[in-house]
Amino acid sequence: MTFFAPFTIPFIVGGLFMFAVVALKWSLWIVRLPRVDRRLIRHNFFTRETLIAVWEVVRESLLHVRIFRVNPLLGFMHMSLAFGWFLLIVVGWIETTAYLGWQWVPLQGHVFFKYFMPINGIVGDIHLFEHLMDALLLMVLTGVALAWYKRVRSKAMGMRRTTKHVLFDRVALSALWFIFPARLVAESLTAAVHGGGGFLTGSIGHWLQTLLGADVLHSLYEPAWWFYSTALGVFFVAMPFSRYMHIFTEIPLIFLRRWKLHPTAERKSYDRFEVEACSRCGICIDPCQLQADLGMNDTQSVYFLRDRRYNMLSLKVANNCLMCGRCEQQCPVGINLATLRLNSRAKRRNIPHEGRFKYLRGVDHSSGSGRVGYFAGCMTSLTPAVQRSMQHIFSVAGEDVWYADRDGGVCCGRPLMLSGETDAARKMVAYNTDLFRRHEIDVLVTSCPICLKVFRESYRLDGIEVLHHSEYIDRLIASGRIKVQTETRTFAYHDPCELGRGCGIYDEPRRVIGAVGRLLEPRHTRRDALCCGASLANTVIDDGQQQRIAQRMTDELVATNCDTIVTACPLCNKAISRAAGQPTEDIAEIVAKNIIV
Amino acid sequence: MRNLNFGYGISRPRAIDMDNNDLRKSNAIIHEMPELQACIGCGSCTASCTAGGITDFNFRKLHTAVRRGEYRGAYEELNKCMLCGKCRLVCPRGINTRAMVMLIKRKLGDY
Amino acid sequence: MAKRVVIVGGGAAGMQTALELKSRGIEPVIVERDIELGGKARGWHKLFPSFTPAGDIMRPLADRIRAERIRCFYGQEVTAISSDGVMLRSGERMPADAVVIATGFTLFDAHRKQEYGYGLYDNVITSVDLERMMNSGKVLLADGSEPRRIAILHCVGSRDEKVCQKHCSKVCCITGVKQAIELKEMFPTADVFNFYMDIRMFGPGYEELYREAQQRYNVHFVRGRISEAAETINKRIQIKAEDTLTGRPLKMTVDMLVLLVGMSANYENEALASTAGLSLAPNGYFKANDSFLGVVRSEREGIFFAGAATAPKSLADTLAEAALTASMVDEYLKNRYNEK
Amino acid sequence: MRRTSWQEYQKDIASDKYYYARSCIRQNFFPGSERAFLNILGRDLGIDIFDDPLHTSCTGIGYHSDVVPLETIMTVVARQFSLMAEAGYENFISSCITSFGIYNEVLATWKEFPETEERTRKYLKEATGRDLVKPRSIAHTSDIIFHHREAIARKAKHRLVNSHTGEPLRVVEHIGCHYAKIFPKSGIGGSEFPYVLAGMIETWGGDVVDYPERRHCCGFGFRNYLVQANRGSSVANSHKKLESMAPYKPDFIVANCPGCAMFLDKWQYAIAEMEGMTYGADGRGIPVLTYEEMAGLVLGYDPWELGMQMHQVDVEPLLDKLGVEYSPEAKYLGANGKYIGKPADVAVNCFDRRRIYEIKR
Repeated sequence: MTFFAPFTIPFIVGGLFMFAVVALKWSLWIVRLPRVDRRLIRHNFFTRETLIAVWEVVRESLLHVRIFRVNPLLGFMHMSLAFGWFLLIVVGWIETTAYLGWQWVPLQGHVFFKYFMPINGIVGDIHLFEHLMDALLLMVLTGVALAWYKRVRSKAMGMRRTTKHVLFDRVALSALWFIFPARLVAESLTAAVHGGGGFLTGSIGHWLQTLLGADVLHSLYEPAWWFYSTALGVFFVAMPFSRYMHIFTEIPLIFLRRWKLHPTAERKSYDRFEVEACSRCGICIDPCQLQADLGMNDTQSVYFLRDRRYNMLSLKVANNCLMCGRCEQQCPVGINLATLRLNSRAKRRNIPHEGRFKYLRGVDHSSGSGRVGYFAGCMTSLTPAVQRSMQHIFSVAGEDVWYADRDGGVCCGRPLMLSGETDAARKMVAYNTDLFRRHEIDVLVTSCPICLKVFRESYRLDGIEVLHHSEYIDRLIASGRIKVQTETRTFAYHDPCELGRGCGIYDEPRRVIGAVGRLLEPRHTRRDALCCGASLANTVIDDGQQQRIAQRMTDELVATNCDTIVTACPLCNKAISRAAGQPTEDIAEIVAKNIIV
Repeated sequence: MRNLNFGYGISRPRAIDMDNNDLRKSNAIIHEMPELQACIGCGSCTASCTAGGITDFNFRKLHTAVRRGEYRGAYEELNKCMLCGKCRLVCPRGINTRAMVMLIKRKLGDY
Repeated sequence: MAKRVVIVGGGAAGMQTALELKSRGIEPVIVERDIELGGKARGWHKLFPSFTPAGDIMRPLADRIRAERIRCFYGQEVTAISSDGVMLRSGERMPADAVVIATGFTLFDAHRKQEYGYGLYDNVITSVDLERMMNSGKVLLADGSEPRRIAILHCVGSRDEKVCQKHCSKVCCITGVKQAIELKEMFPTADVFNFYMDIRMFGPGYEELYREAQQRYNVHFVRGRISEAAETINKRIQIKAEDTLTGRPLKMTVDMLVLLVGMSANYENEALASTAGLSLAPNGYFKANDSFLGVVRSEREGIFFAGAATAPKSLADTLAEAALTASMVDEYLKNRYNEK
Repeated sequence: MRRTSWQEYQKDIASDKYYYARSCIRQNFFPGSERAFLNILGRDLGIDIFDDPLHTSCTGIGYHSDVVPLETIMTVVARQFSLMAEAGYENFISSCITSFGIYNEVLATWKEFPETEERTRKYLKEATGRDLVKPRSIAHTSDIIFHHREAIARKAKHRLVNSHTGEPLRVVEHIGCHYAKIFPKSGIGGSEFPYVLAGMIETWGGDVVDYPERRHCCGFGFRNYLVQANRGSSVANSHKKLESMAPYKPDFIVANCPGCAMFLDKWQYAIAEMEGMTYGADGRGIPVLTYEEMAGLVLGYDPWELGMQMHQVDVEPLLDKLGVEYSPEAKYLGANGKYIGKPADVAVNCFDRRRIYEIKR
C-alpha cells in the first residue's frame, strides 16, 4: 500500500515545512551559542543531568505539572492538549504497527490510518485500539473545549486576564481548534461509510448513518479528510512563527538548563531558547501590579517576550517593569524573565567612557574599623533611624564596626545595571570591592536589599560574608549576643522584593519580629508579597503611579489591623510611610527600641 | 582669513542665548517627560546626590541648562551620575529624576 | 425664640463666629473636641507680623465667650453634620438651624519626613515646639546649652508630593521669619539660617518684616531645601542642601534645626464631608462654594465654614472670615424664617 | 527719534569761552579730530576756545587700572582747573570721555566729602604752588558740538543723506560709558538713552539706528583691554554690538569716546581675522567716525585733513555716498605731502588699492 491520497498533501507539505524551519532554528541557535555555553553542553552531556532533563520534559512539556499548581483546571487543559495529542501520536503508531506488523509506513499513513485502513480485521471484534484512540481523542477534545471556554470565561481557570495575540498566533490557534473536531468528523464519517470505529467515532458514525443518506455521506467523506489535513497543514506552517514554537523550544531548553546554561546581563543566543519557549499562556499577567493597579496592558512579561521575539521591543516596554519577580515566580516554563528584561535594556551605548567615574579614584569616606563592615546604602541615608538603630545594635553587641558610607559612599552599581549600563556599573563594583578588601572585613552587613543582591550576585567577595541586617540581627539574637524584650505591639511585615524573592530571605526577618512582638501577615506575603512600587528597576511609571501601587499594597498591610508596619528596605519604608500617612519602622528600629542593654 | 595668533580670541558670551540656542532637543525632552517643567529649583536632588558628594555634579543646574538649550558638556556631565535614585526619593515635585537622566542622555548622546 | 447655630470647633474661628452670632441675637453652641477652647493658637507664643502675644488675642476671646454665657460642649467629637444639626460620638443628636464648620487644620507630623530626623535627633524641633519653648521662656538645646547656630527649614510638609501635601501652607514663611527674629533677639550672637524654596510674603507688613530680618537681624537666607540631616558626635545636626544660587552643594553643622511644619487637612474631613454631602478640595480641605463671594458658604444650604477648615489661613484671616461667616449665617436664617 | 525721555535730562552748556582739555588716546589715534574741533569752533563758528599746551593727561586710565591713587588724580585734576583759571577761562571742556567722567567724579567727591577737597588744595599748593579754582561749567566736547548743531547745520555743505538716493543715512551712535553712566545728570539725555550724538545726527539729516545692544559697552573697559588675558572679553563686547547692529545695515558708526571709536573700528579687523566675519555692505566693514569727523564732513572738510585715512575700516564708500569730493591719491600723503605708508590689504579695507597713487617721495 502506498498510503497516499491527494488530501494528504497539505499535511505533508505543512509538516515538512515545519520540521525544516524548526531544525533550522535549533541549529542556528546552537551554532551561535557562545563558546562558554558550548563547553558547558559538552561537559554536562553525559551526566545524570541529562536523565533528569528527560524526566522534566515529561513532567513539564507533557503533563504541565507547574500549571496544575497555578490552577488545576488550567493544568488539565494544557495537559489534555499536550499529553493527549502526544499519546494520540504514540498510540496511533502502535496501532499501525499492531495491524501491519513491523513495516515502514509513511507519516501520513499513521496520521490518517483510519482513512487508509477503515476496517481492521486483525484483532477481530475487540476494537481495542479504536476505543483507546477514541478515548484519547475525547481527552484532547475536552482540552479544546476548555480552551474555548477559557477564551470566554478566563476567571473560571483562575486567570483574570488572558493574552492578546498576534496574527500568527490567531491563525495557528484557529487551526489548532479545528484539528481535533475535524478529525472527529472525518473518522465518524469513515465509520458511517465503512463501519467500525470506537465508542465515540463508531457511535457518531452509526448515528450519521441513520440520519443521512449514503449519497450525502459519500459526498462529505473526502471533504472531511481534506479539511482535517488542511487544518493540520495550516497549523504546521504557522507553528514555528507562532507561540506554538514553544512546543519545540521548551524541550531543548530543559536540557540546556540542566546543562547549566543560563542567561546573563549580555544578550546571547541562549536567550532565543528562553524567549521562544514562552507559550504566551498569560499566567504572568495577573500577578503584575502594573496591570492590577495601573491597568497597563502591554508591558507584562508575555508581551515583553513577544515583542522581543518579533524584534519590535520598544525601550519603554523594556524599561516598564518593576522587576519584582512576581511573574517569574509563577511562570510555568521557568523563564528567567528578569534577566532577559535586563539584557534587553543593555541596548544603549554601554561602553563606558574611559574617564567615566574617574572621580572615584582615591575616594574613601569610611570611618571606624573592625572585622564587620556596615554599608548602609544610598537610600538608607534618607532613613536615618535605620542607621542609628544599627549603630545602637552594634554597640550593644560589642561589635567593632567599619562604617563604609556613614559620610556618603559610592553606589553599589545595581541601579546602573538595572538601566542596562552593566559595563559602567563594573567601575562601581571594582571600587567597592577594593574598598571592602582594603579595610579587611570578614562580614559585610547592609541595610539595603538592593545592595545585598548585587553584593551577592555580581561582586566577587570571597572570604567576606554578605548579610542583610535582618540576617545579622537574627544571628545576634540566636547566639545570645543581644537580648530583646517583647512588647505588646503587633507588627505586619512587608517582604521587600529584593530581599524575599530576590535573595530568598523570608524567615530571618520574621524570627526577629517574633522576638520583639507579634507578627501579622498581609494577604499577599512571602513569595507572593506585593511590590511597593518604588522599585529602581522601573523608570517609566511616574510618581503618581508609584503611589497608587504603594497604596494598594499598603492597604493590605493596614488591613491586618497591626499597630506598626515593619519592613526591611529603605525604599519600601519610604513608599509605605507615604501611603500609610504615618512612619513605617524598620526591623532594626524595633530591635533597637527593645534591646536590653 | 590668515592664521594670526592674537594671543586671545573672542570670549564666548556667558549669557544663555535663548535666541540662537537650538531648543529642538530640549523641547523633545520636555515633550517626552513634561514633568520636568514642574521643577521649582529647590536643589534637593543636588543636595542628596551621591555623586555630588564626591564630584561637582549638579543635576538641578544641568537639567535647567539643558532645558535652556545649553547642551555642551551635558552628556559627559551626566555620565557622572550613578543613577542611585536618591534624588527621586527626595524630589518634592515627584519628578522621575532617574528616567530624566536616562532620557537626556538618550537625546543628547550618540547612541 | 432665638435661632440656634452649632459651631463645630472651638478655636479662633469658632469662638469669633460664636461671639459675632451672639451679638446678632442668635444662639451659638460650640462643640469642641478638646477639653478647652483655643485650638491651635493656644500655647502659641507671639504672632506675626507684630509680635503680639497670642494670649492677648486668644484670652479675651475665651473670656468673652464665658461672659456672654455661650454654651460650650467639651470633649465631644462630631461624627456627622447636616444643615439641621450634628451627631456626636456619644450618639447624641444636637439639633440646630444652621451649622458652622470651624474644624481648622492638623499640624503636619514631622516624623513623616524621616530624613530630617525629627524625633530621632534631640536638637531637631518643629516650629510648634519652638513656640512652646519660647512660651516657657527657655529656648535651649537638649543638653541645656544655648544654640549658637540655628537652621530653620521652610516647607516641611508643604509643597511636597512625597508626603502627599501638594499645597502651600501659606503661613510658614512669615512664621520662619518671625521665629528667626525672635531667635536673634534671644541669642544676638547666634547665626540663623533660613533654608527656603520660595519666600512667600503675602500679607501686610510681611515683606517689611522679611527685609528687617535680613537687614537688621542679619538672618541668612539660603535658597535651597535641606535634603537630609544627620547627628554629629556631639549631638549637633549636620544638614545638606544645595545653595541653588551658587549651584553648589552646601553642608553645614548647626546646633538646632527648626522645621516649619505645614498645615494639613484634618483626617476626619473626608468622613464628615460625606455625612454632610459636601466635597473636599484635592488637598483634603473642605471645598468652599466659590473662591470669591461664597468663600464661607458650603455646597449645602445651612452649612457654613469659618477659618482654616477650607484652606491654610493666618489667624488674622481666620478672625476676619469668622465675622463674615456670622453675617452670612444671619442672612441665611433671616431669609429662611421670613419666608415661612 | 521715538524716544523723548532725553528731554528730562538737560544740562547747562556754556555757549562761548571754552578751556579745551585734550585726550591722550585721541591725540594718538585721531589727531585730525581734535584739530578739526578747534577749527570748527574757532574758525567756522567764531567761538573763543583755548588749547592750553600746559595741561597734562588726567591720568584716568591709570586711575581706572589701579595704578594712580585717588589723591594723585585729584591733584592732577585740580592743577588742570587752576591752569584754566590762570588762562582766564571758567568753562572746562574735555575731549575725552574718560577724563569727562574723572572730572565729574572728582568734583562730586569734593562736594560729598569736603575734606578731600581740602587735602587736594593742600597737595596742589605744596606740589605746584597753585590755588584750586573750580570751573563754572564742565562739558564734554560732544556736548559742545551738540550745543552748536543748529549753527553747524546752517553752514552745512553736506547732509547725512545718500546723495544718490536722497535717503537718510542709517547711523549707529555709540556713547562712551563714562559720559553718563556714572552721573546720569551729567549727560544730555541721561544714562539710558543719551541724546548727544543722536541730536547731531537728526539735525544733520541722518537716521539713528535703535538696535538692541545700543547701550552696551564697546569693551574697552581699561583692564579688559590692558591685560592681554582679558582681551577676549574686550573683543567679545564689540562683537556683541556689531552682531546686534548688523541687521540694520548701518552706513556708519559714530562715537563720542576715543576708546570706543578706536575699538569699534579696530576690532572689526580682529574679528575678521579671528572668525572671518565682516560687517557692513559687501562685508567690507562699517566705517567708524568720531563726531568731529562727522561734523567736519558736514561742513565740507577734506576727509584726509580730518585724518580719516587713519581708520582701520576704509571710509571711501561712505564718502561716495555722502557725495564728498576727495582725492584718492592723497590718502596716504602726510600733511607735508610725504608718503606715510599704507596698511596691508585686509578684509575690512575695501577700497581698491590700485587707485592709490603709488609714489614715494
